[in-house]
Amino acid sequence: MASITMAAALNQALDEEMDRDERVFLIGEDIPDPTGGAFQVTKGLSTKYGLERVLDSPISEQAIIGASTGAAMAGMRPVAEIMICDFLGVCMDQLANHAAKLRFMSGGATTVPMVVRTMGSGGINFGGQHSQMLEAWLVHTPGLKVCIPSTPADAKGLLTAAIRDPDPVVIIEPCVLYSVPGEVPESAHVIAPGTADIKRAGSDVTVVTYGRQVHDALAAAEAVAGELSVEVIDLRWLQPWDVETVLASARKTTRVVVVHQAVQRGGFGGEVAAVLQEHLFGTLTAPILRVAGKNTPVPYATELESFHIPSAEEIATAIRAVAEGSG
Amino acid sequence: MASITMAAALNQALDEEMDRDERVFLIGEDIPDPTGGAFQVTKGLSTKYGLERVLDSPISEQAIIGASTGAAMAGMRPVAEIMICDFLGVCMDQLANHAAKLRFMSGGATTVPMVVRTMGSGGINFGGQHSQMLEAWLVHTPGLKVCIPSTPADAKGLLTAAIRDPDPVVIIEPCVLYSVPGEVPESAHVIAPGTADIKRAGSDVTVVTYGRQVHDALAAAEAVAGELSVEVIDLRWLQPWDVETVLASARKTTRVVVVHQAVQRGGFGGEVAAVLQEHLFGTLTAPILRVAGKNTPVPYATELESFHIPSAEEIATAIRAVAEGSG
Amino acid sequence: MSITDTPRAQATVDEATRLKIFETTTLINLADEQLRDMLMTGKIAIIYYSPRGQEVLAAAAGAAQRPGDYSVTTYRGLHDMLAGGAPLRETLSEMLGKGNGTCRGKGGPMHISAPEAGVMVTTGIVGAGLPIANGLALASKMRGDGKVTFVNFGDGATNIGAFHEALNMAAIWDLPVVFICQNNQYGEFTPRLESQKCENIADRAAGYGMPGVTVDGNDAAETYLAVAAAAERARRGGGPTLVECNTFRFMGHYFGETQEYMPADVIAAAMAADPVPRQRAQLLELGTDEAVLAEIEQRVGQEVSEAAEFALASAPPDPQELFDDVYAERVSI
Amino acid sequence: MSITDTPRAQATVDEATRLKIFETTTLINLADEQLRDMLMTGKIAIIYYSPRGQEVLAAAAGAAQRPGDYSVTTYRGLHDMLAGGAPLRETLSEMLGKGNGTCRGKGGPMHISAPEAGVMVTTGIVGAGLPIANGLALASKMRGDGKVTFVNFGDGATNIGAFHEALNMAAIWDLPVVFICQNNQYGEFTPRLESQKCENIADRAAGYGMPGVTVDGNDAAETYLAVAAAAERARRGGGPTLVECNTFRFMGHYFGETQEYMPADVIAAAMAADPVPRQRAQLLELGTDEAVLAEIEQRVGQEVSEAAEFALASAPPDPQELFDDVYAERVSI
Ligand SMILES: Cc1ncc(C[n+]2csc(CCOP(=O)(O)OP(=O)(O)O)c2C)c(N)n1
Ligand SMILES: Cc1ncc(C[n+]2csc(CCOP(=O)(O)OP(=O)(O)O)c2C)c(N)n1
Ligand SMILES: [Mg+2]
Ligand SMILES: [Mg+2]
Repeated sequence: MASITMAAALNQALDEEMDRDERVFLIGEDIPDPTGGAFQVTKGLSTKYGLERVLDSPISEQAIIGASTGAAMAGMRPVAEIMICDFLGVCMDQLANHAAKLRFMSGGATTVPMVVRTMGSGGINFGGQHSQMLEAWLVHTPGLKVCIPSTPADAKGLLTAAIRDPDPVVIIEPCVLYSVPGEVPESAHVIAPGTADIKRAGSDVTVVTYGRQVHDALAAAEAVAGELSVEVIDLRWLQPWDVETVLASARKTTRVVVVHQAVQRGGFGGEVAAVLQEHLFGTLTAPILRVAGKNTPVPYATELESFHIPSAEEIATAIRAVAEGSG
Repeated sequence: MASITMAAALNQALDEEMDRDERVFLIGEDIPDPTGGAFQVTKGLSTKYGLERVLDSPISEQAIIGASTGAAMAGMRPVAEIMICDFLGVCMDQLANHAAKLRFMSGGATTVPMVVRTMGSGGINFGGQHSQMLEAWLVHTPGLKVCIPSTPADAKGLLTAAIRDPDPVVIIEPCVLYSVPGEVPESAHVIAPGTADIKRAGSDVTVVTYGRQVHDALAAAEAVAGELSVEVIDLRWLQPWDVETVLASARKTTRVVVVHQAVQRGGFGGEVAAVLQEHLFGTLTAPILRVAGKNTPVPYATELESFHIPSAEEIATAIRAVAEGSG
Repeated sequence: MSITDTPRAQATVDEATRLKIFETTTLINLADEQLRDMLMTGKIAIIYYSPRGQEVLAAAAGAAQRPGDYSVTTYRGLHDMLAGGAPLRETLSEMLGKGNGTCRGKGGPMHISAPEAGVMVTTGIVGAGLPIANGLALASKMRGDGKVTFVNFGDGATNIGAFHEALNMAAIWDLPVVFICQNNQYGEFTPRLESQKCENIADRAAGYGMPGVTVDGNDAAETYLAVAAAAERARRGGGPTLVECNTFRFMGHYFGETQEYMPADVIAAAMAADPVPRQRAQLLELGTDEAVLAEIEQRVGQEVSEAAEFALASAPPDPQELFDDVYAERVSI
Repeated sequence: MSITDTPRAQATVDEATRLKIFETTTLINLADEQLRDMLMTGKIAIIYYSPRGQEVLAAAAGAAQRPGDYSVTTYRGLHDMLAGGAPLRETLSEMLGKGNGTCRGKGGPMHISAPEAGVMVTTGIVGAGLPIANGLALASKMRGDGKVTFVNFGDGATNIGAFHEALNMAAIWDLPVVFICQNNQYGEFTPRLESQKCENIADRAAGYGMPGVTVDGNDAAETYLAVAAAAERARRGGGPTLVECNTFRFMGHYFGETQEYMPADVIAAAMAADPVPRQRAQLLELGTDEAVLAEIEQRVGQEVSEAAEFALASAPPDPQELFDDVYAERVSI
């Protein structure tokens, strides 16, 4: 296994899948060389596979999603790039009303095996319109599958699985993790939908999280390690999500903290908490706590933004609170 | 108090506010007379106030929301109609990235006092793209306020409050309730943001709901009345929502069922359950149950759609289940 | 290009094609009549956007399609679906929400798909079919399969963002798409010229560097020739065309609405120019035997009533099918 | 209209206006230089979309604005903000995320608002400012306050749906808006003609029934006259205009990027035609005294360095301010 960055791991997954299956192609804004995408994830691929398979789109996100949807219905395997997650706002109709629903509305007569790659920002002073995590909109849209990686290996495994999946999958790639290196399997690596990963085993408290916050949760677990044994579950897939793995952990620890970067109100953490309290009534020894983005737009200034985004300290505080049985 | 339909009550609110405040104007597709809107809610208003204040828009939802946002910033009080809630998909960027965030991103230098009226469909065989309840997307967008009426009087009170509110408010009007009559105060009626209404008092189980499902919850409460005393809380405002009223009721009954038409996964019910379990840990005698739309797109055929949408029977079953202390 | 000389155009279309268009027109016309009949007699209660008045244009455009070509339409799409070859019985079944419908009762009138006939997408979102049509065409271009995608939409749809993005993308990538704007003069209750200033919708094509033509959509030959030429160009790799077909909605926006917003003389003029009898008269004038037309009408009429009976008699879907087709794997809850 | 005869146009602009444009150009140019300087010396670390190369067009358009007029711009908007009259010190403070910035540190460079100067919206979403500009103009039209709204956007923005919807709506309602397309030939790393086929962007205006003009955006007088004429028309109730201003981005998309996707000769040609020295030379040629220009440069230079010091020395916002301005009422959590 080689140690490469998450951006390189994603690039590797695209490369391998384009090599393996000639139906796979990429479409997005500014993705060809020499730049290879706003965040260089597609670098080298237009040079290797040609501009016919790495399509540089106008700034037309509805057209990008539509073209991917139609091409997928016709048997291709498009991988669209929506440069930043916030831009889903301009193409939600194509994604949520069409890509997501066409299999169902056609009674299975048509299918939409496509992938949307989008960068999840935040924490880099990009301001209110370039910093949101919007997975909650997607998870609330039946027909879509959704995943978010936290490590280079997972990034490769999730993106490969997404490309091979028969349904539309959105993968949100956390920007701040693009440059973080990690060991990545050199050959094809597939992480099946709905499989979480226990990133740290523990027995006192379960932290359920995904994406960038996996690292904050691990830091928090380390910070409290002298007092408490914390299990950190990286969901990886949000839809479908691995209820069984989380339940098993929570039955063991009896205390759960759910963490994500998206704003708390209406976030995916509410869904997780609602499911867990239902299954574990009488088993838990503390309320399920959520640590999430504060209920405001994402601000620009570092002092404000770092307060808006959940921190390892806040996670540690929540871990201690549930360990004491209080909310 | 006169008994009028919800459509008439909404019309009355628009009329009174247009009369009271000349900054109030309407913008939307096909809203002028003679038709007065796809669902006739704006009927008569263009005749009374002129086409300068009841603007018939092209089929351009981004332009509708943008025009409302800009006009609001410049001191007007626009009331936009997005004909059907599902069409939010084509204008989420304008609504969520702009109208919702401009006060915050400008540090309060600019404000966006506008209203978006949109019809929440479902249950009328309109198919997958004309039947969704999408309040969860909105509640997850800080900067927006969100309300959903269940009666003509509430419709008038919520819409009036929305028009007078200094912030962008989205009101989702349940289609199947447009023609249902009810008593409505004849003079101005304002239901302040964040005030729920106990539609039926009870002591054994609390049902938290809103919109069309208020009626189903009342039917379920009636159906179980011989066995159980059910309190039905109509949230009316989803953002801000009346946590205090719900907590007080739940402390009393110790059992909660949350009901909405939107699909369960990622729906607003998860948020309610997450908040309640945190505040009421150790107080509740049963897990909080959710009764919501099944996790599929909305199907067309009556047999499928009525199974997709939560029914009074399912609510009654959940009420009985929490009363027995089981999930 | 503006409206061409109709009789001359008509004569350049061979008789087989003219009869094919006539037969499809008849099919659409009778199927539409059948549905309206069932609605008026209370046999069914569905939301229905009648294509009455727009039959000929769909039939003509359909005749320009080759087997395997793709098509995309809207809620007002019965004419396009049938012209594209969607199976009549299963299409009616789907409209009635039956388990043996093209979409097993899940889609309904606004979302008919019949991919075996190339009828790929029917959308209820104004303008949303255009970007998806590009994708179908992109697949054809990438594979070199020689297929053309025909996407139908209304005049009102030309004011929404998706139209703009789609035409621009199709133009720069020379996608094999024919954009067929069925200009029936109204979007819901708003006359076209209250929602846009351009004299002809086809004028917008220039901004995309794409040819645009305006034809009398109620004239079979003129429409056929324009769409066939656009399809030919697309198939050769020459890129997309915007074909604006002028026509009229006889039944208003949805079946049963008041139409009070339409001036009586405008409706009367449109009705007087009804394309269905006009096409029939043209055929007779060009020498087709009355008996040939009558045979088609009789045969198609039979087919339509049988299909209606089939649809009415079919069973609704099993509620448990709700959990199929959300994903490839069946879901629960 | 195509590019007019520059020297003649220049002469028709009075000296006061010419000097105003010169002063604004100088302000933009020095403020931009200041920011790049602070970035290169590591005094600040922000994402910065430099308007270098586009100063003159913004200054000229700004000179066509009257007090009270509204303007809307984008992430690449420093030039437009300053030309619109946004306060220099607070604008720089905001870019640096300080508590005394125009937006109290919440907006940042992509979201500067200075409503007291009419600078109403700065958006980071390509094309999204146009629909909102319509709303500002709609308010003016409804109130008859005689204001005009100027909305700035790039060439790449003309391919997104919001552009289309906004131009169409503005046209049918004769809204007092001037659509200023700053055609700097690239959207991020993609040359304009790889993303659209129209020869000039202004060609798209015809499809909306709106006048469209293309000018040399690097020529002060030509740009001023075109924008002023459009503003005059709008103010009189004559409706919107699309003004395409040809220009170039000297610093690429964001400051610090490699620019490797741009051919060296294209960059060199653009740099050789740098509008800032060109404008200065024109003024001298038309008889303005060198000393007058030098005084302006000196004075503005002083102002800019003081503003930079002010911004650098200012305090960041108090984290608790996060909860202000989400709604009119303060929120908690
Ligand atoms: C995005 C969106 N906005 C609004 C509607 C509501 N709506 C349905 S049909 C229609 C009119 C469409 O007019 P046109 O495109 O001319 O097609 P026609 O109905 O005349 O065939 C409208 C506004 C919709 N379905 N989708
Ligand atoms: C909807 C949307 N899509 C993509 C982006 C990413 N993006 C930021 S600037 C830009 C290029 C815009 O080009 P242009 O409109 O020509 O303006 P310029 O940067 O050249 O001034 C892109 C694609 C965005 N901000 N918003
Ligand atoms: Mg129409
Ligand atoms: Mg540009």
